[in-house]
Amino acid sequence: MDRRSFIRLTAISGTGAALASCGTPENELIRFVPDEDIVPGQAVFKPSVCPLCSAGCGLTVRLMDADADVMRNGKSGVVRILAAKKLEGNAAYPVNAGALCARGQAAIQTTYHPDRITQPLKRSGQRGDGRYAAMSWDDAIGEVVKQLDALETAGKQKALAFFSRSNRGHRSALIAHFLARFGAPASISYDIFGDEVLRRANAISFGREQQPTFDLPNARHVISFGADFLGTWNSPVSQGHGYGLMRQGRSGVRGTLAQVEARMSQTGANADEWVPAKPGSEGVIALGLAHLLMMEKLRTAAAAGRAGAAIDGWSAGLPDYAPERVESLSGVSTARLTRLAHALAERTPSVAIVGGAPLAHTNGLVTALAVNALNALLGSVEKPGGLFFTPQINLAAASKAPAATPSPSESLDKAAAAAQVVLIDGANPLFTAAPEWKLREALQQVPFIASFSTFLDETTAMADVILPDHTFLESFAEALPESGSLTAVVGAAPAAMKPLHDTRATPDVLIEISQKLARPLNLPWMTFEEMLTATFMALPAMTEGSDAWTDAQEKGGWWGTLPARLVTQAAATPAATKPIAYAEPGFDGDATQYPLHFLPYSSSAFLDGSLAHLPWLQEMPDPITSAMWSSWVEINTATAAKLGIADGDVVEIASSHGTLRAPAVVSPGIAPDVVAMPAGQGHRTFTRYASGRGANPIEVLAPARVEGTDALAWAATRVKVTRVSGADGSLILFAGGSREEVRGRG
Amino acid sequence: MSQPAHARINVDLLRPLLRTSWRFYFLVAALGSIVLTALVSWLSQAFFGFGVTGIRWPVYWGFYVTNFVFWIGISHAGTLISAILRLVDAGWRRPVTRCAEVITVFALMIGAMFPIIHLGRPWLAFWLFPYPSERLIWPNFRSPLVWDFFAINTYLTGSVLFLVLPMIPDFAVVRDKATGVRKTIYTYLACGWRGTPRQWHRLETAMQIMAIGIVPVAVSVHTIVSFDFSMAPVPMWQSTIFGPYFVVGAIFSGIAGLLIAMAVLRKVLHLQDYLHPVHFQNLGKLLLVMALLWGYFVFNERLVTYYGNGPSEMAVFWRTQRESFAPLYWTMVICNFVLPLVLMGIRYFRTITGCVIASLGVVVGMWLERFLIIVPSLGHKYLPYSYGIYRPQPVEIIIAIATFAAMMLLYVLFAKLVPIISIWELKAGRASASLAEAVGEGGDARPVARGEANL
Amino acid sequence: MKAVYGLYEDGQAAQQAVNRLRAAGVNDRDITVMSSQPMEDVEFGHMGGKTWMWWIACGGGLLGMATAFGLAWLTETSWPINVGGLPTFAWWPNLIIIFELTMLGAILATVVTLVVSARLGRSSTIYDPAVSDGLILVGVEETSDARVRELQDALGAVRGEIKVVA
Amino acid sequence: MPKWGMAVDLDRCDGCGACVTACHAENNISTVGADQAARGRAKHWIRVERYWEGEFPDVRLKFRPVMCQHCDNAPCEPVCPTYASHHTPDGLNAQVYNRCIGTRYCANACPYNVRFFDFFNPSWDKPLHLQLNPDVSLREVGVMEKCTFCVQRIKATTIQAKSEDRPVKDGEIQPACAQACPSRALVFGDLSDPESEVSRLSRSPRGSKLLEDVGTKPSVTYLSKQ
Repeated sequence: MDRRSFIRLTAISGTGAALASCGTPENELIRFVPDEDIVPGQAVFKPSVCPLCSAGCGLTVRLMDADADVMRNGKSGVVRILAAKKLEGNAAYPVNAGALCARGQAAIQTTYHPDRITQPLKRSGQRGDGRYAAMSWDDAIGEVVKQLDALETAGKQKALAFFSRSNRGHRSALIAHFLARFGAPASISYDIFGDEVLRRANAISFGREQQPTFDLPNARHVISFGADFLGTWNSPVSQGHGYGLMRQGRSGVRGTLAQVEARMSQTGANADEWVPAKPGSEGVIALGLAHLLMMEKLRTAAAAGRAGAAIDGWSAGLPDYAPERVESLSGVSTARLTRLAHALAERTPSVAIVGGAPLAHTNGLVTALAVNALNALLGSVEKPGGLFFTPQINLAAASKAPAATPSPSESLDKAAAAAQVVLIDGANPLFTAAPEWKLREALQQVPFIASFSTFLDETTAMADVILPDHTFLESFAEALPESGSLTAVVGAAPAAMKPLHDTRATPDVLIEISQKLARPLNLPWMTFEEMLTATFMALPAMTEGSDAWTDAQEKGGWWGTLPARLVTQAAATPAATKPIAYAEPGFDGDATQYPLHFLPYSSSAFLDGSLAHLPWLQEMPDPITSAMWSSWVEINTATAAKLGIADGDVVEIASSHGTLRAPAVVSPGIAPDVVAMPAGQGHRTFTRYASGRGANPIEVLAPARVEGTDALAWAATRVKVTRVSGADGSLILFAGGSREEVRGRG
Repeated sequence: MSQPAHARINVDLLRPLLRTSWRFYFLVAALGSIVLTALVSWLSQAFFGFGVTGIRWPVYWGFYVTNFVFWIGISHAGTLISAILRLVDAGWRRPVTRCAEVITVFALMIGAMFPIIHLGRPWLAFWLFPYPSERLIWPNFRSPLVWDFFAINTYLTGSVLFLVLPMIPDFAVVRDKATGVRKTIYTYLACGWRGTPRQWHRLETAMQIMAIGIVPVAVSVHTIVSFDFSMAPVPMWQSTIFGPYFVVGAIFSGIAGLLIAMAVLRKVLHLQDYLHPVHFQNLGKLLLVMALLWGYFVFNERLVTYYGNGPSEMAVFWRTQRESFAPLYWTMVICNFVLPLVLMGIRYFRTITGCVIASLGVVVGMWLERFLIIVPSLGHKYLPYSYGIYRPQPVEIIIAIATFAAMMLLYVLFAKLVPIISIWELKAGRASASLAEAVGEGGDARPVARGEANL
Repeated sequence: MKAVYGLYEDGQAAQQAVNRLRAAGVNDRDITVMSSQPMEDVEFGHMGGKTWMWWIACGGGLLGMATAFGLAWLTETSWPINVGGLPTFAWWPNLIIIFELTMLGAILATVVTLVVSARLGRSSTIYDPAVSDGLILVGVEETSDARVRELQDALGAVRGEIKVVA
Repeated sequence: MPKWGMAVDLDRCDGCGACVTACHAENNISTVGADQAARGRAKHWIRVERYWEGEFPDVRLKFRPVMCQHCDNAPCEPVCPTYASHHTPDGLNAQVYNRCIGTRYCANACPYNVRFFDFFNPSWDKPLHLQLNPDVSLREVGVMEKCTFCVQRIKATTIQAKSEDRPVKDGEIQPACAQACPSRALVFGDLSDPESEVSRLSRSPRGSKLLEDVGTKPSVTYLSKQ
């Protein structure tokens, strides 16, 4: 008995409580024979691909031995397994070049999360109250097959709605094959902060429906319209890597960055010049710059080619975007516009980036087209230091399977309303859908919902049957990075470790379902690995003497120049039928009753809320406010003073569609007429770390759409802010002070 | 200043020892329960983890270290006053010295507990002790905490002996007066004291040496306690003035503590015949002097910081002067400077109650002063990102209150076991006083005590 | 062996008794005087004789200093650990430890000398509780029976009682 | 004997916080939960400080990653009574967890506030404990912990190099934060080798030390933006 337990006993004996020892004492623990040969203390490195965002960075997983609690034939015991310990960037992978963002580091916590769904579940309570009972895999798959057969017999294949995470990569190709052969519409991949608007604009301007990639290391000057490309937008690690080289990569040359946005994002914080602009006016600024470039004969209108033609009045030098008009519309002074224009012209190669909030206004498409035209005018398209499109592999061509293109699906709300059966794979639309879409009510009516999610989030809580998926470390991890690398990349890697629980990989489950249907869909592959192997067989080997697939298992994917037949050709979408002119952004809610613009933004820890369940990310201090475990509203210093709001006070945000309460952070880095709030918190049910914490800004958004697309215009809502009470302790800041110099001297 | 007759001294001073009323048991029970709650709360802190306190990043020291410095401060007046008064052979010291030395010993014991209480892993506190261990590692003698360890232990040994030695003749008196079990105990305690000139001479010489030795040790202890702060590069900590500043603060709070203790004893034990207003006035004047000295040091430190105008120093400066800690700061200035100056400066107010009010103010003020040295500086160091606000938790508040209860408890028990005024010194004083006055006092026939309310 | 002693009201009476004993041929070492407080103002108060306590205290101090220096030097050089760039045997900080133990040595030496030289803890043949009431006792501890009578006369103070102890 | 040091290029750092989470993953730093974080007990061995400059509209935000500076003249080392915090021959400020008795004096003496205290026994909800790195010792309640420049990686690579009888190559040892940093702002290496990348950066005209006037002689050099 050492000194410490002596003190422990005196404390307890004082109160007379017997000290109950918790857990089974060490000597009675059963130690099972490990089923893999592990050298204790020896680290093993295996490749993998990060699943958390669309960037698809390559990982190197460090594995070592660990004792896992296991139930074997009725007795609980411990078995030594090879467990993943740390995720590191894959040094050879072109997208992230060995680096990894904060979210990527925390991806390992999805595998070891205490609230993971460990076996198939069947709903045992009312839909939505989250009470489930265990069931076997055969029953679960049988249930889904039964429901799909019922649809088949009733001839209502169109009534199957499939909510998936992303529409790229082998997984979504398999889903597309499944739905096409079943006769159902294509899967709906609704991602609030996804960039459909930019893809549509790139299709119109450059014929490539794809996110752009920026050659930042060679750029001399970058102007970014609202794109938080160092934080959460597009491919942050690759862009961060490029940014580092842009600044200090070349001796004697230091790239510069100008950021045009209403609220200072993490990228804006690094800008040499931060240009606050009225929300939705980024497009007119881009056109103003183009006007100046053409007027001062720094660039010729014709240089813009097809992208320029998409803008009304382009060939005439954009006469009606004179700096004075641009100043009145955007609030940016003419002197500053001329300075920005000259910077773009003189510090070549220069490039313009657009993304995030500017594309989330009703005029988002015009803004994107304007910036594309500006890029074309600057001659930065497909030029060093400019804008590129990563060559995409054509999976159908590679795997020689017949192309399967299911009929296009409607938007989220219409599809949910019409659905008889809903399958959910890794998406949480209930959390990110606009309230007016009434998605929860629609799903309440759907006869049968099945989910493949590994966590019980808002949408999966509505499911009747849950068939839990492996996490990315326990199954084939794959990704087709749409951007972030100048050469083509196909990320794929086998399972890094054995599954911890009784879960199965969703692609294999889908294949098994397709085989068990009354009318089997006989997909071209028997297992998901077969599908991957088929693709890699078509690719040239990266090292002599071995084929692409064995290389991929060791290096984590394939990268290099694609053979011509495998490259997805630029879609021959016709140039816009009618050139588009700049339109004022429309805002929901009248200006008098709701004076402030509301700007929800993708938070650097949780993106759209899909990562709120990871404790490391909840406790990571936010780069701008240093807040942990909380959500907050950023208000301009002057506006806060006018409304009598002090730092930390609880405020109420009211729009014409909903209200929410959150603590206020008074910040100098936001326009006076804008109120910003990070998305990600405010989950109703999402494991112990995220449930019932903070507020979700999406609950007050208007269901406005971006003209020309059906993407949600999430920045087009006006709100009213009123102070509710003093600080209630829900805002947890890691930092004490936010300024370096001592204020004033008596 | 008339001294009661010889025999009456024995009766008056031994009365608390020989007769105990129910009030004593009630008081001991009350104070004991407070101390017990503090013990249980400390054990719960050791058991559940240090998080039950209010300590946080970056303010890693709070109430516990404030109490530590405060109680080590209170302990200084006792020895310093009795030692100096003994050296200069001030006649009026006789009834005061033991009260003072007792405060020193008990305050030291309470203060010395706090380095253990504020440890994250108290069950390893013995690593501070330089003992040869098979791990071949010794404490780091270059650390101010190890200096604290040596200094406080030396000072504790010194002041305990300084207290105990003059008690031996008093034990002899009690041995002669007491009966039964008490007699056997005190016979053992008096360890054969007979009062031969040889013994008296040795005792007096020993007390002289101890008096000379204890003064530098007392000064060194609080300088070392101030080194705990001035050795660390923290804004408004790293200043050379901290040594004397803390020693002055210590004596200041010590005198205040002594005045309060003497006033309470005089009231409860009916020692009006021994603790005359002149004692309070002399100590009151000393309190006034120390208040001025303390004010001087505070002004000195503040001016140098203000004039130097370093950014991080000024951040702490304004926090205490104007912003979050300003109310505490100005209460401290009023309690430590304005109140003593007014009450002690004006003769009309310098009565016993005046002294007690001023002393209570000074005790509160000095506790606040230690708090305002530690917490604002730690919360606002060089990097503003890492500023922090400290909020004490119940555990710390209970233990802080319990320290005062513990002091009173120990004092009450001591007054029950040992005559609170040194009998033989009083008699020695009376003998020399009567020689000075031509006519012998004789037993002035003042009634022994007004009413039987004794403890 | 017999002990003879007398009790006296005040210093003068006791002093006269002592002088009478001296006159009777008893040398100072055998005369025992007890009082309830140190009698600085009378001659017998100084019969205690010289003491070496001051020098022993200094000796104790030196011993403390040596131990401190040894402790600091041996421990720091036995396992030299670089701490904040300070030298292994850093003089300035160690001076504090050396000072503390010097004072401790001096204090302990004083107390030890006191206990030893004042023969504390040893029982004594004659003691009278009346001493604590302020009376002063003058007597001789061991006398042969023959001399008891003679000493009693010498002690024969006006009011003091004379006692004989076996 | 190597002297480990780091260079932080503030022009490259974009404040993304990848280093913060990478450090948690590598060094078994437990999360303390919302209410303990509210009481200021969150542990981040490396933090990205941010400071506002100016007022709207011409406002700037400055990021600065701060980790233990492993100072040569470290104020936290002489004040530790049990030698738990001391300087190793290869220039690291070592924190011996089992020697620490929790006086917390070192954290008070540190001008950079990079030392964190375990207020409660670090715990991981099962099976999160499977992620714990066996190379890094766990800490008990009442112990001070801080950035160690990933000493387990330094030791592993040094032993590996010795077994292959070759010197450690520059850049071969990467602490978790430097490895994860997207913009390569954090560079780690041997300051005593003049050719190493970190030495080159430390000699850059843009280089300066954090809180140099306190006199701690830190081993980390910050390269300013311009």
